Amino acid sequence: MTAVDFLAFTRGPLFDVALIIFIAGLAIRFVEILVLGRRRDFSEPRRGGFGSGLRTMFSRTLPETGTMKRAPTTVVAGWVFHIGFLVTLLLFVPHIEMFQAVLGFGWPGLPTPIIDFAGILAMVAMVVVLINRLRNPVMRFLSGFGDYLPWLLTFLPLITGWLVFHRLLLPYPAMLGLHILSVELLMILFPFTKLMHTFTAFLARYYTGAAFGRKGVQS
Amino acid sequence: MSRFARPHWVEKMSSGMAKPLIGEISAALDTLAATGVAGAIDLSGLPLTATDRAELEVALGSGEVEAKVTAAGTSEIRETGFAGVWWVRHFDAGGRVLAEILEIAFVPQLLGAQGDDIDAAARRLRTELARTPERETGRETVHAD
Amino acid sequence: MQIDETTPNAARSAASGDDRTLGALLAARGVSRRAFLKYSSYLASLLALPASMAPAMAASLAKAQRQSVIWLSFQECTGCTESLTRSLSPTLDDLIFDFISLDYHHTLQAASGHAAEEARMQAMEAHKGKYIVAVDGSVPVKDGGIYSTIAGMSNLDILEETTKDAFAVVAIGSCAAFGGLPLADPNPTGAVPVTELVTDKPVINIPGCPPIPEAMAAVLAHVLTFGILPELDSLGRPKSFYGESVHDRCYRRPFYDRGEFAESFDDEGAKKGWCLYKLGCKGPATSNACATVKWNGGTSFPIEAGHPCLGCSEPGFWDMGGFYRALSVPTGDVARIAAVAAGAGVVAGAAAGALHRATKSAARGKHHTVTVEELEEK
Amino acid sequence: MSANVERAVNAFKEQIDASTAAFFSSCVHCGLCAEACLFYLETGDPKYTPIHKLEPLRRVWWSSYTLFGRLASLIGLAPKVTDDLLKDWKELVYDSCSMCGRCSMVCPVGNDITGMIRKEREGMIAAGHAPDGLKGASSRAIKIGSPMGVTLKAVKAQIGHLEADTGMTIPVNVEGAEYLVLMSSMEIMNYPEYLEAIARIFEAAGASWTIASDAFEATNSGIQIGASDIARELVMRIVAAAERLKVKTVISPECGHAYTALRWEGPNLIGRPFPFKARHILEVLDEFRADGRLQTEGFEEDRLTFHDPCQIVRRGGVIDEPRRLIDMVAKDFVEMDDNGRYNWCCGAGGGVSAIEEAHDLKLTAFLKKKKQLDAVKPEKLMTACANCRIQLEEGMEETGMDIPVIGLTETLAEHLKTPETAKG
Repeated sequence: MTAVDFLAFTRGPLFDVALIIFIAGLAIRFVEILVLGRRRDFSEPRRGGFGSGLRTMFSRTLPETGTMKRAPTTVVAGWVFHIGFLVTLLLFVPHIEMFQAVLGFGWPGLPTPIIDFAGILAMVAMVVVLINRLRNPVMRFLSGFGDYLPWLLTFLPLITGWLVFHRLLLPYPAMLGLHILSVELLMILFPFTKLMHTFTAFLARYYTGAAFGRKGVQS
Repeated sequence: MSRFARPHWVEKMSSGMAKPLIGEISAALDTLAATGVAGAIDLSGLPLTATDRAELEVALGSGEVEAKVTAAGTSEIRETGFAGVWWVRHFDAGGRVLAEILEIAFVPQLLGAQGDDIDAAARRLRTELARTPERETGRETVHAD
Repeated sequence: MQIDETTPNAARSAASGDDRTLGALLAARGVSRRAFLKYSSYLASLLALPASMAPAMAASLAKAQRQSVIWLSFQECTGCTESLTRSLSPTLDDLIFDFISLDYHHTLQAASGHAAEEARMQAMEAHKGKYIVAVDGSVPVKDGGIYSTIAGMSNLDILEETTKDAFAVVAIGSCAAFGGLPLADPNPTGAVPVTELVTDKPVINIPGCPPIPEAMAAVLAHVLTFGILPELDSLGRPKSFYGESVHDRCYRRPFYDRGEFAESFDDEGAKKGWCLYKLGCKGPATSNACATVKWNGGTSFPIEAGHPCLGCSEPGFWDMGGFYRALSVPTGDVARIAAVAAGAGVVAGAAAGALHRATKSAARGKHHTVTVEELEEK
Repeated sequence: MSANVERAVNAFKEQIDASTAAFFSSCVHCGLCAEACLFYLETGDPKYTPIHKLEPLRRVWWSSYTLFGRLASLIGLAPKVTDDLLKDWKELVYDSCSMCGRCSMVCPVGNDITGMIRKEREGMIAAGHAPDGLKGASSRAIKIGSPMGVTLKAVKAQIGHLEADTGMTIPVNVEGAEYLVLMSSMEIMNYPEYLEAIARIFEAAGASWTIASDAFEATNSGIQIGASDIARELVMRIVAAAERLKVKTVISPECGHAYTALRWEGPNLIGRPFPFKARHILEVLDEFRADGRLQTEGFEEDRLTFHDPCQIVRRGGVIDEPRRLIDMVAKDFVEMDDNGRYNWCCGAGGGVSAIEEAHDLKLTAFLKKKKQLDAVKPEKLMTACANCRIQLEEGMEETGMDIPVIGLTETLAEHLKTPETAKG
């Protein structure tokens, strides 16, 4: 198999398979949560929970000041990683072209030097995150295979993508194939790992925000 | 002039490549002076911007010799301000730059008459002398040989 | 050895045992040694050899004998030959044909029929172990190779017979190098590239549809000068021409970096010469020298003419999911696949959810009331 | 699977809902909940990380309520809940969690971890793996009427003393009264000034109120131990009395979990909305204040701070009311660093105060509050929860601090405008 055959395979059949597993897996996990339902709350609310829930979906993105002081590494590295990763994923023009193909719509991208910088930030932050996980007593205590695997699954697309972009290590088609392969691995394992938080965190934030909100507490 | 066509704003930027190039020329010139061994740097293979090129030209300056060779298109040979450093540009018949070379030599290769050409010339001249006065073209003469 | 008016020049010179050196031959053609030196400088530059090697190269070439070349055309369109015969600038364009003794090329040679095949056999005999076989076109192997025959012989048999005593094989063009169009899905003739068939001889691939003529000339010059093949990449391509991607050397690359892309062939971006990535440019995945050597005597290359690179010098370029589909875009019908997967996922999720709800109802049904009496016991 | 484990798993299955599933799906093990938990912060032991306390519940969610988990358990790959696991988790679920809800406030993915602990306790108690102290409290609550064993007789005795001392009449079982006043056992036993304060304030406000002889106890051990069956019975007593006496509002006293039990869990435990309002005393007092029915005179001269009881503030939503009331009577009020919805627990909520084995742990947890107090150095510490008050007093005694702890309601009563001055 030549590098170009490999690239054609990863852009073609393998992507289709990964996409099916990713989308169907996401839908299964999301729907099975929603279908489980919640009991009606008979208590007299102080105010509506809906608005608070929506607000919490976004407000939890910023840490409470005490948390920031006690765990700055976790907060800052986590933040930098998420921003860097999302910028790289969502605002790199070739990626947008891919989204356009799947979703049917696209959006404007950013110049590649910015993407390059964001990608490097994300990778550096990921290394910090990993070191933090290995050193912080709580995180080390909590962590297992289910935490280190998603780290690797997330890091591989970043590093291979960066290598493709800078044409390092391997010829472009081979490296691009590896990059796409790493993304496909991520997509395939996504629904089975804590990577699901990408989507369910908003659901979780809504539930908690709404529950606190109806008690009159902005969370 | 470069093989690397780029938007004009890129051409306006300096890559800083001129400086290491001059270092390389200097080393080759030292070698030439010490051992008589000539050297050459192929500029056409380097992604110089117009600005880089201008920097290089300013740094090298111009010297005493300028020559034009007409062989399979023209070639332009200029001595730079540093004796022994020659700027050689080969053009094809259409005027496109085929190659651009900095030669560090006593005399650029192309300028000197070539041994085989001299042999052929000598033979031709002998034949000319031995022949009737009618002049014929060089090509036919050689064919007749 | 019969020589008649129909024998082509090259074949005639080979057959007549013309053992003059290239230098002598060129001089006879009125090409001065200066011109020759200049040409060598150009070739050295193309081959990315040190500029100081040009004189040695010229000297070496001058002493060399003409290289006997047998050119086999199989499943091809003659575009490669066209490309080669249009090579270089007017004053230099013949040089490549002076380097070689083209002993067989059924499009160019005057001879036909038995005489033509005769010339091939003679050259093979005369230059046993020294001749180069140039191949353009892929070789059909399905159904015993019946889909392309010459003089009653299948391409496969001709290739086998001709390469047996060759010094090296040069696969010219993407068809010969990688199978090209004939191999494209569904490959009805069972076309295969030369590399898959010739395993006991060195094979140089000079892919492209067509390949850059200078690449061919420079590779031959390399063989003649050094007696060995130039450095090749993992796909058997000379690194000096295929070492960099079209994208890396593209004059539109800065637009890519700035995020400025043409969205269609007639939009403002296209007019401003912005990057053609979104229009399907395969430049980033294509190793070739188009952006530097260019075409038609250095006039232009496809991207300069406003069309995305098709990636024609890469294997399988016909089947890369469409010429106008961006490289990062999956080749399958992903929007439909995603929709179907989402639908199936929702159904499966709802079914799983129903299962979970049943479990929960069952748990409620089995609820065992917690009483203080039992707390006191436990 | 033993019967105990089976009951625990069954209870977990009953409790898990869409929100639980969303929470477990979202946890990324970032460890930030530990940084919000005073049991972890003061001990430094990672096992006290809040999300870790939910492992038994998480296992049941994964193996029963996810398609992939179900498939995994079919081939024996899903980790199981065992009796040993539950036994090991008893300390984590009860002793080291005061259900203060601070982790739920800071979790970046928005998990209501405390809410899940509440659910998990249902399974723990179903399997019998609850601390003896809480079991005893629940038993006394059901059988005697109060977790501390306070009988109606004791309440009546206190009423008698009060009436004798003040000359006021304490209304008992008055049908048609506007407010039904509840008390916590601790108030009856340790802080009789609460009832006196209520009597004086309500008299001044001209509000009609009553105590119910069959529902004077506000606390709900069922909520703390995590047994809805028990909690329901205890709430039902209050609902029955309120409906019988046709009151408009039932007032939860200065007690944290009692408010959660009545206001937020109560209607759900009985499966219908209340026909009356459930309010915290501070909410009612703030309404009096707004209506001008609560007027005070004079100020506390001491530097004073307020300890937010978690269940009233963070998990109850009564945040601004205490501050507005304090402003009426305090000149030198200073907030602690983290206050309101981000307060730190006293260390003994959620039933921890009733767990003997947790005695040392709750005093270690108090050190968080001590640091907060040391930072603002108040001369008086005000709160609005009898349980907090006891823990604060005990904690300060242990650590050699000497700051008087006062209740907000009683302080308001002390500054109540006398009827004469009020008229003038």
